[in-house]
Order: sequence, then structure tokens, then C-alpha cells
Amino acid sequence: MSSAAATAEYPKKHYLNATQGILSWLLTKDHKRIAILYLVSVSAFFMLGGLMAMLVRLELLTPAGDLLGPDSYNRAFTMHGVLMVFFFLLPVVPAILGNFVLPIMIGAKDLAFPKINLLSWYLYMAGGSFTLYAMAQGGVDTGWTFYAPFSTTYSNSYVMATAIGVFINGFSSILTGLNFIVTVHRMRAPGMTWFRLPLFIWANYATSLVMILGTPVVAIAIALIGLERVVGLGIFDPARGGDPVLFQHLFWFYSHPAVYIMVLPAMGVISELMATFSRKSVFGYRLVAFSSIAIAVLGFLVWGHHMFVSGQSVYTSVVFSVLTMLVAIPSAIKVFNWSTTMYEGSVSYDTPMLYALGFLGLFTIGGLTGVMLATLGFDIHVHDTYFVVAHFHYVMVGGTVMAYLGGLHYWWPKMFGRMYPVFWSKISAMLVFVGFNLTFFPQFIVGYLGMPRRYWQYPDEFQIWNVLSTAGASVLGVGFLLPSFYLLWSLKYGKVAGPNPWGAVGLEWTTPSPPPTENFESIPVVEGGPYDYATGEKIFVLKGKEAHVV
Amino acid sequence: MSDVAHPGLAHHFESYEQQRQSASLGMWVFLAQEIMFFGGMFLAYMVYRSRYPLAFIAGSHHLDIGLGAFNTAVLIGSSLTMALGVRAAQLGRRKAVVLFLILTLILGSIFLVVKYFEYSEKWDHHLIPGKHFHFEGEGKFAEVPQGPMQIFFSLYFAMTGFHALHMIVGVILILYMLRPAWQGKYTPENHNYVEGFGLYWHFVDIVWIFLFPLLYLIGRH
Amino acid sequence: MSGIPFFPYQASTVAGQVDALYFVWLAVSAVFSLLIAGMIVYFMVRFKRKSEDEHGREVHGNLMLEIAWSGIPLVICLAMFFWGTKVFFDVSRPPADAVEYFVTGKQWMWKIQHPSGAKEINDLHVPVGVPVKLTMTSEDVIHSFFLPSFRIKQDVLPGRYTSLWFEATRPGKYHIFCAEYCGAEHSRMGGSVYVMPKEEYEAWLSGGLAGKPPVVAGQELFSTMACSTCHMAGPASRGPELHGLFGSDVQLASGRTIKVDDAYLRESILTPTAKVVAGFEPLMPTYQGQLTEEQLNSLIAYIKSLPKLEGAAGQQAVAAPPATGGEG
Amino acid sequence: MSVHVSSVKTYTLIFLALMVLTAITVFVAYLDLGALNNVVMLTIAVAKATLVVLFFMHVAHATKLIKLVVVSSMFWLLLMFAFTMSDYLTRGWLGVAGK
Ligand code: HEA
Ligand code: HEA
Ligand code: HEC
Ligand code: CUA
Ligand SMILES: [Cu+2]
Repeated sequence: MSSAAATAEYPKKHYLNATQGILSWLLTKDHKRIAILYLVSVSAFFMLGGLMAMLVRLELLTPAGDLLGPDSYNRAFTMHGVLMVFFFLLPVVPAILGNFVLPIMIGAKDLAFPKINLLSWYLYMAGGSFTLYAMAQGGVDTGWTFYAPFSTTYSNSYVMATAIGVFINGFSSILTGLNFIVTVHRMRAPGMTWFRLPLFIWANYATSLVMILGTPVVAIAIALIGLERVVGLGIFDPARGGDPVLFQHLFWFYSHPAVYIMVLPAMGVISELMATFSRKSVFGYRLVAFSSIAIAVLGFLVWGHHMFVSGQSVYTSVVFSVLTMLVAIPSAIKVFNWSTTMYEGSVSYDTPMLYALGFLGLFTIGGLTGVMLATLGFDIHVHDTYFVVAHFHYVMVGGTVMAYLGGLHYWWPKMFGRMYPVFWSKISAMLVFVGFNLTFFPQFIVGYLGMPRRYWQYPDEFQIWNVLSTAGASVLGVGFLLPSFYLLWSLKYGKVAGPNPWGAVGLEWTTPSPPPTENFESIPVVEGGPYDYATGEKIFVLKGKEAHVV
Repeated sequence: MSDVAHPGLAHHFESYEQQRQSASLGMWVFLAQEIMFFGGMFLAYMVYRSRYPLAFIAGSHHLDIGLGAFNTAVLIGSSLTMALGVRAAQLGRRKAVVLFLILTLILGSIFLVVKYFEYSEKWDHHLIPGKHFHFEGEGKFAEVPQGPMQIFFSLYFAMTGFHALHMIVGVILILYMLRPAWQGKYTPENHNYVEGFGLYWHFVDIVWIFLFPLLYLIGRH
Repeated sequence: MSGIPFFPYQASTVAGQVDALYFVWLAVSAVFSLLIAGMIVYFMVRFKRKSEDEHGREVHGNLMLEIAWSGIPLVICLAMFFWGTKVFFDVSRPPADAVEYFVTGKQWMWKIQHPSGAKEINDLHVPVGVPVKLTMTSEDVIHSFFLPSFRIKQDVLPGRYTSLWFEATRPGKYHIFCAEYCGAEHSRMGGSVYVMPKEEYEAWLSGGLAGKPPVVAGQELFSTMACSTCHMAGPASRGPELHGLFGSDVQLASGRTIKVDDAYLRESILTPTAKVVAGFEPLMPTYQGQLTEEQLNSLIAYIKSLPKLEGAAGQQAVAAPPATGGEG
Repeated sequence: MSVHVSSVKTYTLIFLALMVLTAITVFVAYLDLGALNNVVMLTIAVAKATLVVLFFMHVAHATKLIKLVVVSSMFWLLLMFAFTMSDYLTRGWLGVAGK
């Protein structure tokens, strides 16, 4: 923390106390307040999803199915996947961090469509409610992938309610993407050219493209599943000559790009963190910016890698395999660029940076195993085993969740104007890192040994690895719980942070913390790049007043 | 255009031009999303039509080409009235806006009513996919298997159903716009809403422009 | 099994190839992970912030470096892609002499039929050193036949055939898993594959497992199901000649030609009118719902076994199918 | 910048063109052109859609960005079609069931 913080004062009027009362929150159009609404609700869904994960891990402690019945187990991992993917990881970075800082970063007073932004949150809550209803009724047991014909004809669980939930939630995601795209195109402050945009903006822009072009396809696919179940349409029904593999195409056409919805904004966070905590601009800014777009675009052409053993044509598999390899290259570029950003930098060990460095290591492992999975001859052995489970937790938890926590710890003082206890936050970062590896590394091994995923009981020889994994999960759980305590504590008792506790550049650090409702007294004029640490010059000019940088 | 005190200017925009541009980009991005939404069904159509050509021909023969063509004309007509409505708003002609919105509303409703009769005819002939489905083919279609026939009709209902749903939403939105239109709220400076809605309505028309030949006109010779 | 297991047994000809892919990838991953970790740690220490208002020295990029770290992973990936694809095709293409077994998946069991007609549930006995091809289908949802020690798996779909082949190299007992989630008992839908020396396998077969070879069963069905009334070969036949049909190209009434494979035969029997043969009326009734998956397998096996006839051979050949190996 | 206002005449002409194209497409459906039937049908549908997009939806006078949105979303749709159909069209090439 820079010394600036010590003398800072808490502003009297800011977005949190601008208006009072619960309605002023529920009807707010302020992007910052909507971000807080998301923060609360997304965290709740994460806890619920985490609870399901704990059930799964506990059941798997022993080879026999002793804690849960098979039906409960299947519901537990399905609800875990559905909640975590659709209600936690997809919205977490864009809807919380993106909503909060995106407009400020580009010098705007709000997103282009504040009402639609609020509508997004309501759709999210509506979708969530349907899913919770399904859960309360007894849950769903189709897996988060809803494969037909199991989901359409054979499952006796609350598929319809969940499908409606996911469908509605999809539109929340679409509207967020729409808002971001229009905002980035139309609301940039004067002088904020495309190549002066912080990389977080580039990443969110790329994400939004995926949200717009991909989400509707999964929406219609899930809708057709629902209609097949309820009204008896027969589009995927093999008994009537339908092809269940067609559903997989439609599902993965979205759901592969969706993994980039989950990771691109996280990558944007990492770009910001590496620059701020190395006090230096990101190595190869343009390459990183273009990589985001490349990932978003190429990411649409690889979905078939989930279907190598599905009965898809072998020739199509070959095409998807090589394209998957290609999409890994921009990610590789980014990892190297981030690492070398530290070169000749001024590297601090603040909590957000610890998370960022954790991300680099874990995402590398997750990504490399992803490329392994893309290798045809290899995937036929490990497909639908714990190897895949380990891969995606490495990228999703080790990657995105780490980045999210880093971003949260980075912007927390901006959001609430107060610092959290540094010591505890570092402890939690370490616990997460250690617990995470202990949980998921053994799954690579047990996966290669042949343990299939979605197994409620398993042969004895796999037990040792499952015990390690369950042990790790409990450490991980503690690591994730800690922040909720000290962050809440800091709201009231934390040290006042001041406008720029990290000595960072970027428009959001020129506003008071917490920022006023309108963000800026007047729209700033931007005269420099996003990470001009070295020049030490003032790069933003507010009308009449100058903002300080560094 | 000056940015002081424009009647329709929202607080977070700097100028009305910025707001207008945002609205139109936003609407187009929304339509991009719609294209992909219907695209999923068109893809399913493509897969099954190439797989079961005969069933698709048989199914198509069971659709009423007259009603289909009539509805196509009605929708194109409604697109015309909608376009003229937007034009009236651009020029600030209050009564013309109202008139064209009402005409569009009427045409849209006619389309839906015709659709209703088509659907109920399918119901009477047991062509609703599901347990009671039974297709009586004649002549060269006598032997077309029931499964693929069900797939044809599933696609028919899914595609026209989601299309009709969009029409219904459109009709509701017109009803919602009538009052401000009557009050003269849509002016040369402030007609984003009508214009955005127009885009939506035309898009729905385009979907039908594809649905009509793909469903009604297969193998008619 | 003793000790902590790290790798599954290598019990098929392809297992070694898949493991080789794995080990090379592991090495590549280790190198890159250590490289990244090394860089991070070194930079953290070397460029640790010394004072509060210190800032970094601007380094904007380095073209050569960036080309290197895009190019090297690209080359590695492409190399692994080609290798992986080669292995994939080896695993996908059964040798011509592979012995065909039928596998039917059903919630939650595997029904397996040997070429000799022997039937088993959840267990699969195979001779060592003989290429085996499994032709698989499902009666309900999607399952997936997974043999970890052989490093192969393939989804098993309702309404369609998929296949899998292997040549076991090491006698023993190995897991069969269902790898595609299929409902409540998914994790119990498995059993064992027993790889046995040839003589033992023969002995096991003669151990009184009832069943007719599919070709024989198929031949019987062919007459009981009245197929023979139309498909009797010769000019009077109402249906097309089935001899030598498998693997040939058939001209359809729609003008298309199609290669006859398992899927086509299946479709021709279940929904004959979906693809009508040129020059024939769509007379054939549908057999959907009248045949079990096993019966269908048998019929197809029988049709596949019919050799191409030279000249106008006629009825006899249909009546007397070629003798096929394996006793019941 | 002011908004482009099209004339009533333009709209009416487009409307008439659309009606004529509809009539043609129905008429052509009754002719036996073999595979050409589909080609003609789709060409007419695309032509009609293009007219609507360009004139009723004012894309002819819109900014480059909007044109880009229109073109790229169509392109995306075609990508989805092409890659999925590549599976259906090559199934069975290898001559091994399910590969
Ligand atoms: C955040 C989510 C996320 C991300 C970012 C990724 C990223 C990648 N994924 Fe992953 N994936 C999932 C989430 C994600 N995945 C999920 C949820 C599933 C399972 C779904 C289910 O079935 O339930 C899955 C499944 C999955 C499969 C299917 C496996 C199977 O079911 O059989 C495949 C196969 O190709 C794959 C590949 C990849 C690849 C190549 C990348 C690449 O983008 C990774 C690129 C990154 C790097 C490569 C690392 C950095 C690079 C270097 C340090 C340089 C050195 C590099 C080389 C030498 C190559 N993933
Ligand atoms: C964002 C995505 C995400 C995240 C964060 C996680 C997090 C975790 N996941 Fe999850 N996982 C998926 C996405 C995710 N997972 C998906 C998509 C699947 C596939 C589902 C399918 O097959 O359909 C899956 C499947 C999956 C499986 C495989 C199940 C199977 O195939 O049978 C396992 C097994 O170990 C697992 C474990 C874990 C663990 C231990 C965590 C831990 O990181 C979680 C730790 C977090 C907590 C523990 C929360 C903290 C809170 C508490 C401990 C307190 C309790 C709560 C209250 C007081 C209210 N996950
Ligand atoms: C009523 C007469 C009739 C009966 C009974 C009949 N078929 Fe056929 N079959 C036909 C005709 C006619 C055709 C060609 C038209 C077509 O493809 O549908 C045909 C086509 C076929 C084909 C495709 C041949 C090709 O050349 O592509 C197969 C395979 C077949 N039948 C198998 C069977 C089997 C197996 C049975 C019994 C279970 C059976 N048929 C019973 C009349 C019959
Ligand atoms: Cu059968 Cu899983
Ligand atoms: Cu993927």
C-alpha cells in the first residue's frame, strides 16, 4: 500500500449513501450499485455451489456409496455444475467487477443502458429462482450438460424448472454483453482511443461478443429440450429418428465459447494486476489486446473437441482438434506477456498480486492439460474421466476464481473505500493455492488411471487419490470462506483506503473511493495510454481540475 | 445537435446523438443475438431435411400453401406500414404515426389469427407431435415412417411457434407505444423507440420470409 | 493391486501409443510450467519493490521474444496434433480380420454377444492377440464403453451403431466402465473384460454358454420375419437382391447413391421408406418395434455374411447361407 | 448529423418488389427444376431479406459499424451451419460404424 492511504479521508457523499432505503437499491440504475447487487447474489450462489461440491467430495471419500444415495449424488454434482457455471462463473467477473469499473475506466458516467443493466440482474435472479425452486423440489440429475435423450425422456427430476432457469439466465448474460458492447463503442471519454483502453476493457469487450453470438444458441437448445419433455416435440429423440448428437453440437457451440466467457474477463483482471503491481505497462499491450479478440473468435470454431468419442465424424474431429490447438496459442502468448511484465518492474507482494501469480501457475497447468485433451489419440482415453474434471477446475477455479479474488481484493478499496486486513488476506490466498492443488492435482492421476467422472462409487484402488482430493477440498473451502469474514469486517472497521491505495494509474483511481454516483464531476479527457507508469506524467485532465497519477 | 436540455436525453449521455447511436447499435446487437437464436432451429432443419427428404416433402404437402402465402403478404404489408410509421415519427407527424402503428397492429393480428387456424387444423388431424400423433400419407407418401414425420412437425411447430411468440411480443409492444404516440411523444428529435421497434418488427418479417419457402414450398411439383 | 497406482495397465496394442503421447505431453508441460514458475519467482525476487514510490522501467515489448513464444508452442502443438491424429486413426480403423462382437447398452448393463453366439452380461471374455471389433448400440440413453487398460472408449448411442476395436496383449482381468452419464446406476454399469490365452478362451466358450451365432439366428429370423418372401433373389423378387450388398454402392430413388454400411442396413429394416432403392416401390413394411436390438444385430450379421453372387444364382444361395466359424 | 428519411415511393417500391418475389417463389415451387428448386427458393428468400434489411431497416444508410454487425452475425450463423454439417456430411466416410 502506498503512503497516500494513510492520510486519506472517507468521502461524505458517494454512491453507497447517495440515496437510502431498500427500494433505492432494488430500483437503482447506477452500475456500481448493480455491481453490488450482483456481488451479494453471485456470492450466495457460489456458497451453495460450494456446498454441493463438499457433498460430492465427502461422498467420494470412500469407494462405496455410503453417504448419499446414487440419486442424491447425481443431483449434487448436477446442481454443483449448474450453479457454478451458470450462476457463478459466467457472471462473476463481468457482472461484478466489469459492471463496477468498466464505465469508470473508460470515463463514462454509466453503462449505455442502465435500465437494461438492472433488468439483467432481475433476469439473473429470476433464472436463479427457478433453479433454486428445482433444487428445493428435489433437484436435477442430468449433469450440467443436459444430454438428450436422458434429459428429455429418461430423467425423473426437475429438468424443466432448471431449463427455464438456465434459459432466462442466458438472457441476463446476453443483455450484459449488449450493454458492454454499446458502452465501449459509444461511451468512451474524449481521447480514450481503442489503444488507450485498459486491457480489462478489451477482455470484456471480447467476452461480450461471445455472449451475444453464443448464448442464444444454448437458449434455443435448452428450450427444445424443455419442449421435448413437456409438449412432446421430437427433435432430438432417437426413437423418432432424431439425433441426440445434434443437441451436443448446439450445446457445445455455446458452451465451449462459454468457457472463454469465463476466462477472458479474468484474463483482463490479470492484465490490470500485473501492470499495477509491477508499476509498469503490460508487456506487448497490442498483442495481449488482439489475443483477447482472437480467443473470442477462434473459440467458436473448436466446440467439437467435447465430442471426439460421441459418434461425431472422425474427419470433423480432426478439424476441431487442430483448431483447438490454434486457439491455445493466444493464451500462451498472454501467459508469457504477463510473466515478462514483471521484468524491470517494481514488483510488490500485495494480496491481489499473490492471486495473480497463483493464476499464472494454475492457468498454465490447466491450459496445458487442455491442449493435451485436444490431442485426439489421447482424449479417447481420458474423455469423461477425472482428468477432464481436473483440467476444467484448474482453468475455472485455478484460473478464473483466482483472478476474480485478485480483482476483488484489488478493487475492494475502490468499491467500499476501506482496506481489508492484509495479513488475513494473504493467509487466505495461500490456503486457496495449497488447498486447490491438493484437491485437483490428484484428479489428473486418478483420471488417467481411468476413473470416470460422475461416479458415485468407484473401485477401491482409486481411493488414495480421492482421499487426498477430499482433504484438499476442505482446505480450499476454508480458504474461500475466510474472505467473506474479513471483507465484511472491513466494511465497517477497515482502514480508510483513499482514492488510490495501490499507486495505480487508470481512470478509476482518479475518483474518490467510494466514487460518487456520477463517477466524474465532468467527463475526463484522456491524453495518455493506460499504463503510463514510467513517464510519471499526469495523463488525465478533468475539466478545471487535474487528477494525479502516481 | 446541441447537448443542452434535449427532452429525450438521459443523464448519462453527453449528447442526444450519442444516445441515438447507442440505441441503434444496441438494437442491432440484439438482432444479432436473435439471428443466432433462430439459427439453432434452422440448423436442425438442415440436418433433418437432408436426412429425411421424403418426410419433409410429405409434411410440406400437408401445410396450406394458400394460407402461408396469404400470411407472407400480410407480414410484408405490415413491414411496409411499420416502415411508414417510423418515417412518420422521423418527420414528427403525430397522427400518421398512430395510424401506421394501428395498421401494423391489425396486420400483425391477422397473421396470428390465421396461424391459430392453421394450428387448430393440425390438431384436428393429429399432427401435433407426441403420443397422439398420426400421419396419414396418401399416394407416394403412404409409407413415410411416422418418426421422421414427427420430426418435421416438431420443427414446424418449434420454428413457427417461436416466430409467433415474437409476433405476440411485437403486438404487445405496439399496444404499449400507442399512448405515447397519440400524445405526440415521438418527434423528429426523439423517436429511438419507434425506430428500434421497427427494426425488431422487420426482423420478425425476415424470419418468416425464410420459413415460408422452407416449410410450405418443398417438393410441390 | 498393491501400492499406490499411478498408471493403468497396458493391455492392448494401442495402450503404449496413447501412453507415449501422454509422457511426451507431460514432459512438455513440465518444461513450460517450470519455465513460467521459474520466471515468476526470479522476477519476484529480482525486481522486488524497494521503495513506495518506485516504478518500473518501461519495456514495451520485444518482437523476437514474442515471435518465439508464439512460434514454439505452435510448432509443438502441430507436431502433437499430427501424432495424436495418427493414433486416433489407428484406434478408429479396425483391421479387416477383426472378429465382430455385439454390445448393447441399456440402463444399466452391458449385453454382449460373441460371434459364436455366446452371451454375457457386463463381462467380456476375449482371446489374447486377436483383433476384436465391437459393434455397439443402446436401447435407451447414451452410454459409453470404456476400457481404461486398453485406452479406448466410444459412446454408444440409441438408434445408431458405433464401434470400437482392440487387440488385447496381456491376459488378465480389467475394468469395463460406462463413461457417459446415463442415470442413477451409471457408476455401477460396468464389469470386467477377461483377456485369456486362445485355448482357454475356446475352453471357456465350450463351457455351455447357450446361444446361436448371430448369422444363424439371423438366417432363421430372415424366414420367420418373412423377409425371404420378398428378398428371394431372381427376377420375381419384389425386393432388391441382398447378396453382396454390404459395402457396395446403392442407387436410391432420390438419385443419390449411398454406401451400404451398418447404419444403412439398420435404417432399411426399421424405416425402409426413408431411403428407397431405385427401381423398387416402397413396399417393404417397417420393422420398427418388432425386433429387439439383438435380433436386429443378427439380421444385419446375416445380410453382411451373404456373398456376392456370380451370374443369376437364385434362390438356393439365399436358402443356404455360407457356413461361418464358431459353434454355439 | 441528421437522420436519413426515405421517401414513401422507395418504401412502396420495395413493398411491391417483395410481393412480386413472393409470387415468383410460389409459382416456381410448382415447377420441377430438380435440385434447382431449392437454389431458386433460397436465392429469392435471400434477395427479399436483403431488400428488407437495406431499405426497411435502413442499413443502406447506416454506419459502417452497423453494417459490420449485420454481416458478421450472418457470417457467424454460416460458420455454425458449416461446421455442424461437416459432421453430418462426412459421417460414414471412413466406412466404420460410428466413426
Ligand atoms: C474457464 C474455462 C476453460 C478454459 C479457459 C479452457 C481452456 C481450454 N480447454 Fe477446456 N474445458 C472446460 C473449461 C475450460 N477450458 C470445461 C468446463 C470442460 C468440461 C466440460 C464438461 O464436459 O463438463 C473442458 C473440457 C475440455 C475438453 C474436452 C475434454 C473431454 O471432455 O474429453 C478439451 C479438449 O480439447 C479442452 C481443451 C481446452 C483447451 C485447448 C483450452 C485452451 O484455451 C487453453 C490454453 C492455455 C494454455 C495452453 C496455457 C498457457 C500456455 C503456455 C504456458 C505456453 C505453452 C503452451 C504450449 C506448449 C501449448 N477442454
Ligand atoms: C465455476 C465452476 C466450478 C467451481 C468453482 C467448482 C468448485 C469445486 N468443484 Fe466442481 N465442477 C464444476 C464447476 C466448478 N466446480 C462443473 C461444471 C462440474 C461438472 C458437473 C457435471 O458433471 O455435470 C464440476 C464437477 C465437480 C466434481 C466431479 C463430480 C463428478 O463428476 O462426479 C468434483 C469432485 O470432486 C468437484 C469438486 C469441486 C470442489 C471441491 C470445488 C471447490 O473449489 C469448491 C470450494 C468452495 C466451497 C467449499 C464454498 C465455500 C463455502 C463453504 C465451505 C461453506 C458452506 C456453505 C454455507 C455456510 C452456506 N466438482
Ligand atoms: C413386402 C415385401 C418386403 C418384405 C416382407 C421385406 N422387404 Fe426388404 N425390401 C422390400 C423392397 C420393395 C425394398 C426396396 C425398396 C426400399 O428400399 O424400401 C426392400 C429393401 C430392403 C433393403 C435395402 C436393400 C438395398 O438394396 O439397399 C434391406 C437391407 C431389406 N429390405 C431387408 C429386409 C429384411 C431384413 C426384411 C425382414 C425382416 C425385409 N427386408 C422384409 C420389400 C420387402
Ligand atoms: Cu451407462 Cu453410464
Ligand atoms: Cu471446450
